[in-house]
Amino acid sequence: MLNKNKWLDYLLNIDRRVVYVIIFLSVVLPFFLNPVVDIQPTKWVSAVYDEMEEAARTNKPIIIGFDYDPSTLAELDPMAKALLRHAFSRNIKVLGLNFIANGTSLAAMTMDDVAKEFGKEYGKDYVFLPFMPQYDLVLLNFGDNFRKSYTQDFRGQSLENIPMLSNLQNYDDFHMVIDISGTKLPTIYIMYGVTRYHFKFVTGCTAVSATEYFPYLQSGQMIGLITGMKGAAEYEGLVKAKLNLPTGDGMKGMASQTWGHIVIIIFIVIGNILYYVRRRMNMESK
Amino acid sequence: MSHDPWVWVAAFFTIAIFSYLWKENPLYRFAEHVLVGISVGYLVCIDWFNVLLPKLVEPIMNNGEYSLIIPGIMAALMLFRFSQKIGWISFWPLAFLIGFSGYAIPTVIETNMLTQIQATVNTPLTGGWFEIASGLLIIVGTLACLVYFYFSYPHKGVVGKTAQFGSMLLMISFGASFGFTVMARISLLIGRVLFLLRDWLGVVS
Amino acid sequence: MFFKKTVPFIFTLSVGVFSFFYYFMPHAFMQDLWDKASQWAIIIGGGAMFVGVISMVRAYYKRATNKSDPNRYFAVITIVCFLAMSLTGLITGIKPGGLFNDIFIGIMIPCEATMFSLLAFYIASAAFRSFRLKSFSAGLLLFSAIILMLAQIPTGENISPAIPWLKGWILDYPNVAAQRAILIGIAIGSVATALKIILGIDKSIYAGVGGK
Amino acid sequence: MKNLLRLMVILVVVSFAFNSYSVNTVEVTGKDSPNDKGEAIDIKWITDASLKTSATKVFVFRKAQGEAEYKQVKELDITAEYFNDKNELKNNIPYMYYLEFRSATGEVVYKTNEYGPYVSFPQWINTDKLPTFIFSLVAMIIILIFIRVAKSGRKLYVRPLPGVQAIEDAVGRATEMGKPMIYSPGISVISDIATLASISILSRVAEVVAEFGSRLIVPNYDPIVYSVTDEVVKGAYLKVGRPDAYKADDVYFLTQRQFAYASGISGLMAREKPAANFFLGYFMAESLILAEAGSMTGAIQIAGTDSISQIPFFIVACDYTLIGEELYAAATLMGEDTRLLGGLKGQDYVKLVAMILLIVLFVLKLFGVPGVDSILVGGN
Repeated sequence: MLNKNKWLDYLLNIDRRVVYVIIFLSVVLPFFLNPVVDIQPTKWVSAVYDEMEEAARTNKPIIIGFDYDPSTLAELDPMAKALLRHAFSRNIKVLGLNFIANGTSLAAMTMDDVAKEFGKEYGKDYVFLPFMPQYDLVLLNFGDNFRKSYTQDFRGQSLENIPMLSNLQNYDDFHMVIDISGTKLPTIYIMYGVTRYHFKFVTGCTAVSATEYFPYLQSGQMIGLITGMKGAAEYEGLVKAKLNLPTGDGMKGMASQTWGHIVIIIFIVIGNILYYVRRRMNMESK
Repeated sequence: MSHDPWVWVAAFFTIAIFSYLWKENPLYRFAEHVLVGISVGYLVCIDWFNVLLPKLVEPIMNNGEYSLIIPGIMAALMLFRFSQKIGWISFWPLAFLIGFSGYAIPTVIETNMLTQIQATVNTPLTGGWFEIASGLLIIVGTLACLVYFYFSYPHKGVVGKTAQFGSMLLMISFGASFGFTVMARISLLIGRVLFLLRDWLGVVS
Repeated sequence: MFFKKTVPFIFTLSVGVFSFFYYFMPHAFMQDLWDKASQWAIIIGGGAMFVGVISMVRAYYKRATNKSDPNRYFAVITIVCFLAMSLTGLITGIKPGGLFNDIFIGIMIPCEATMFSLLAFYIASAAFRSFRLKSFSAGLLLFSAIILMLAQIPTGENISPAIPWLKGWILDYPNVAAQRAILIGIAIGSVATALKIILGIDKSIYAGVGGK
Repeated sequence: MKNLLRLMVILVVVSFAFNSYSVNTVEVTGKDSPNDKGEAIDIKWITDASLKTSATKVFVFRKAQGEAEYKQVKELDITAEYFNDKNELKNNIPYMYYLEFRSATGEVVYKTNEYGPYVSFPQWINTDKLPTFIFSLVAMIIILIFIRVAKSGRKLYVRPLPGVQAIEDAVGRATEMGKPMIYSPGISVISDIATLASISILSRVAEVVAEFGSRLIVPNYDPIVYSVTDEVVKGAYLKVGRPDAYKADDVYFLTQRQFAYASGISGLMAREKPAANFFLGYFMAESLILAEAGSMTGAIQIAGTDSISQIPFFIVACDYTLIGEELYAAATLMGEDTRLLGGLKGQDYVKLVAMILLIVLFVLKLFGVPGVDSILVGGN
């Protein structure tokens, strides 16, 4: 009896580094196994895909807000790339915005990388506007004319010399607005943009903040939601199935994601069982 | 293995930060302090090239928009915050900026309150009994959760039961958020592992 | 007293009242005033970013010059890195492809991204050692958490198609009700906060002046 | 609006009757964009089905009445049937419009007649925002009334919370056991309501601690918050008449780096083996590290935060968690901060108005009253 007790104590107080090694391996090993993961898209991700196709049909550009910094890069960059690949493959023009100073270069890089894959030209097929503080005011002014807040693009060119922008003024000229962020910015887009100018709005968020956005989906203030790396994988899956484009980092991570979740669930279950067995033993011995 | 020296630098810093899991050590401290310095330096440059140069300096120098000197001076006044004697001067520009929260009042009321109440009222109650019950759950559930956060009436009787129901819905929602958070944290680790294995070591494609 | 309290109060009050009414009054007169004010606000906001920078550099400078601090050399590293990064950017520019961008990719991304990836380890350790079914609430929470975690991976679908369905239902119905109530609560809270700031009832926003 | 539609239908029918040789007639209607600053005209048309196949683009041309030449103001996709013209348009000047439908090769497939004149003018009041205006006023008035009432010192009812009992029990148990307590006021700044609430609760906890001579450790994240918590704890000892028992080293500034703060407290817990931990205030990702380290020491843990995404971790790793506004309510019950009390009560009554509004509208909708589904945010 006592022995068993000791053993339980040992397990319950196991060195945290053992746990660390297990979770690390569960994420690393699947990369070498190359399993095929099949993912069903959720309805809110499919809604984004359909809306993008609609943009291609109406031949209108879209706005993507790249509002993430390196801390959420792993979750949001695959999503940004999947969306850009879809847009560029369907010849949709993209205007990039940024309100998170620490992520400015990331957004510029991501846009350039994907544009290169599809032979798209800066200034004609996509433009990136620079970082701006006071995002609420910038988003409000955008409804009238974005030139009120912006005088040049990220590369320092005057807006007048950029061919893509010549016919564009405000939200009306874009088919939809997508904001990719782990911060509160999607809510700001809804408050200062959607409430006043009623454009179609989609959020790509980190999984941490996902639950907060469902009321906006139900009320129609938001028409689609892509959540974290899994959401990116769903989108990549859709684009592959329908347009036969290669999948990206979102899909690549899904096998590791699977094992990570399973390990955590097992940890919670075993941890609780051990805890209760231990407690019962304590009560009995008393 | 990568031949790009910057990838090696990135790998070094990745491992340096991971070493913290073993225990706090000088390597981790080094990486942490480098990060603070570089990210603040980064901020300075982005702010200068994206905001101050095109919105303040160039319009004044090239287009002669001299009225912009006023906000320029106000921006400079912000920096008096660190002065013991005349720190109060920094209140002026700050007071100007926070005044804009006046716009937030109707915005918040319309976006997060009226639109949400309207959407709750408009919840479609059509289809089979299950769809109708689910729709009713949104309406009754929203009310129940609001009752839970209502502090001017004791939680007794019907009100107490309603609040209890609300708290159950809150727990279910928090559980979903919990599950999502687990997913998010693992994704972040996957991102770094993918960098180490693919971009640095090149052992996976 | 007049310059310290009354002037800022008048600033906040007038901008606050004006921007409140701007929401309901679209006339060009209001719009032009708003355009001017918001242009100024963006510039002042750009200047405000330097406040954070200076406060950080001051704190690290203090540590670096404090001879009794055993970690003072780390603070020196921070200041050197700050200067190096600022100078690189100001001299070479911030366009992709330059040295500035290389440092961003080579140092800033891996440090920050790895820092947050540590949370995966912490959550695993906490899952094993401290997430307990201590109460009915915690049980309900963990149940819905496990459903969600399973539904997010193909395993859930393989166990039963009911798992992804249940996840969708939880998110679209109970979750909407709960989050909506929270949203409404936060909305009312922020109205109260904004109101108190504009009317000068709450002055804590000015705390910390003088570098203390 | 209805009349306008009727007129349009009649116009279309009439034009069909007279121009039977041209199936492609496209009628253009225009009017001043409503509820705006002016300088905008709404142009609407219905594209004939046959044009949708033959043309790919619509070009909008405009001239001010009296001007000789039309100018192109917009190029649109063929699917568009609405254009909000804000293109360097001036108020109070009559404008004429016509449209051109062009094929992919740029050939003009169809050209409409000239329409107009349309005049744009500004509106002082946005009538669509009336419900928002009324509700904003109601909310602000209720909040202001309660701030006043609370300041006057009148007692206001706040329902008893189990969380308050939990905090008091935890303090009591720690005192009995003669072990220390650790109190973290969160990682936010002093202007945050969560921090204020935490400090208010701290004032009560510190009083009990001072009275019974137990030990309370308060590691701080923010230097300004530190100076306040220090005052509060010192004040509590003074209040019970034992200023000499106050140990200045137990309330201290730890660090302002998130993870370093968490590991600092984790180390402290491992060393001191506290009987109770309090995490009350605003927390971010470090909540997990704190709650885990604390639960490993076997201490009673009470958490409370308004940071929604961290609440789940506290619930599963702590013995009691104050969720969101419960933190503020507990603070008003335990401390004497009238600012918090006024705010809480004011918000409570606005919430009550919201609940009543929700119920009334829902009942009206059940009875089939028309217009209920767009009464609050109907017009755009």
